[in-house]
Amino acid sequence: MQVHTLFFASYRELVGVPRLSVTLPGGSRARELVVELRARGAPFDRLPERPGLAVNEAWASLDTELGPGDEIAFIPPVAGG
Amino acid sequence: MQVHTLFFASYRELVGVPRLSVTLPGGSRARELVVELRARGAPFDRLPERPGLAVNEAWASLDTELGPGDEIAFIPPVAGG
Amino acid sequence: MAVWTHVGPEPIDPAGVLARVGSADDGAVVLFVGIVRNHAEGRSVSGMTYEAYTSMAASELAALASEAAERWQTDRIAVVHRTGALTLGEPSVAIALSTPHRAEGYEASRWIIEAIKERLPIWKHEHFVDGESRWVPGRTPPTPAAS
Amino acid sequence: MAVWTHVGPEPIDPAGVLARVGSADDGAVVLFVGIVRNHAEGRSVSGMTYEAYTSMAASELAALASEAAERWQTDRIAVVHRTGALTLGEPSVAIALSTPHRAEGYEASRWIIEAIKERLPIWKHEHFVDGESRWVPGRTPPTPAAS
Repeated sequence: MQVHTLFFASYRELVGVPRLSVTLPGGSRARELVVELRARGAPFDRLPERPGLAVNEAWASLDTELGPGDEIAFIPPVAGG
Repeated sequence: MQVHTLFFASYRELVGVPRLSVTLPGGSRARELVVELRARGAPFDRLPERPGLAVNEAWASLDTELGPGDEIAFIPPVAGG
Repeated sequence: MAVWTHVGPEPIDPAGVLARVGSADDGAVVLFVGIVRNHAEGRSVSGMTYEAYTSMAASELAALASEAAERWQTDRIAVVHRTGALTLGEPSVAIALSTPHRAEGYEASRWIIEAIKERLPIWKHEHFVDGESRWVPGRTPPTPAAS
Repeated sequence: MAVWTHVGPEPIDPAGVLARVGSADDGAVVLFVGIVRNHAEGRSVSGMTYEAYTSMAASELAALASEAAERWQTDRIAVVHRTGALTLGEPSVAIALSTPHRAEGYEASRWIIEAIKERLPIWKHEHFVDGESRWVPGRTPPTPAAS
């Protein structure tokens, strides 16, 4: 299945792109997406092992199950206000 | 000596006048003024024995010494805001 | 910039009070506005008349704003208290201030409104829809420390 | 009346946000405005760029304002968070609300600004006068409760 990743702020700067589509086995969790990306080597191995995550605009964890077409955002520490 | 009294809000309504000049012996304290007024009978005996007081626009007590021409305000419980 | 305070019968424009504060040194602005509401203790209110010992209220308000300025280290403070007959929804008091950080801004704002209620020689005459009215119960005014 | 929230690049007019709240039932209005200040940790700041995951920030802001509305029993809440490049002194966030009594107004206002800092996917890029810049250190974003 294909999912869509978004990188914001410092994570966007780390990986050099704001978004990326990734193909994962069906039934993957967010953990598999992070592992898959970090395994690609530089610059993706700069992403933390346990980044903040949102799936389809809702806060998520590494255990969150993904589905086809999901939007997964990598969320650095937030600093609104 | 002569002093000038002011009555506000419910105290003004109690005594029926907003201000009054009073003659007191030199060296009187606020306590003597209150006693003198209450001794006049109705409506001044409706004033409390220990009213809130200000002398020349500064918070005062029954012990505050008065001087000629002082302005003494009788201050009911305050409710600004 | 300097602390600004006023007591008088002119209608209060909260945006105008707000415009008196703010500085490039500050990260937070807090505005409090007290307004005449349509009910009190379950009764319908039609309006409120504020009586003041205006000259003393003005000097007390200036004094307490200066105390706040010193305590929270900001001179970006503007406070106004209205007097006279107010209708429902009209502002009776507005407090604007700006500070470097938000915690002190909320603290200072809250301190000022509480001090106003404790220390200003002002009284509220509350008018009810049923035609009755009363002096709103207040707080014992301060007395000076024994000398 | 209803809770109003917005996240976007339009300049914030605090008086306009203020005008969205207030009701004849309310005795207190509290407005908080966060502004870009000229210093941070002893360094001179020249400006701040706010990056946001705008669609999610908008829904999180709406959700937290609704939480506040329920908790403090008022739907007179207006909150806006700006995005993009801001100059010194410009508002980045404004929170206006009105409540029957002042204690709940201050409480709700403070709760909302703290929740914004904890839960909105927004990041600040701070520009210093010396030409350097950095991402302002933030807070670990929330994770959902284990299901």
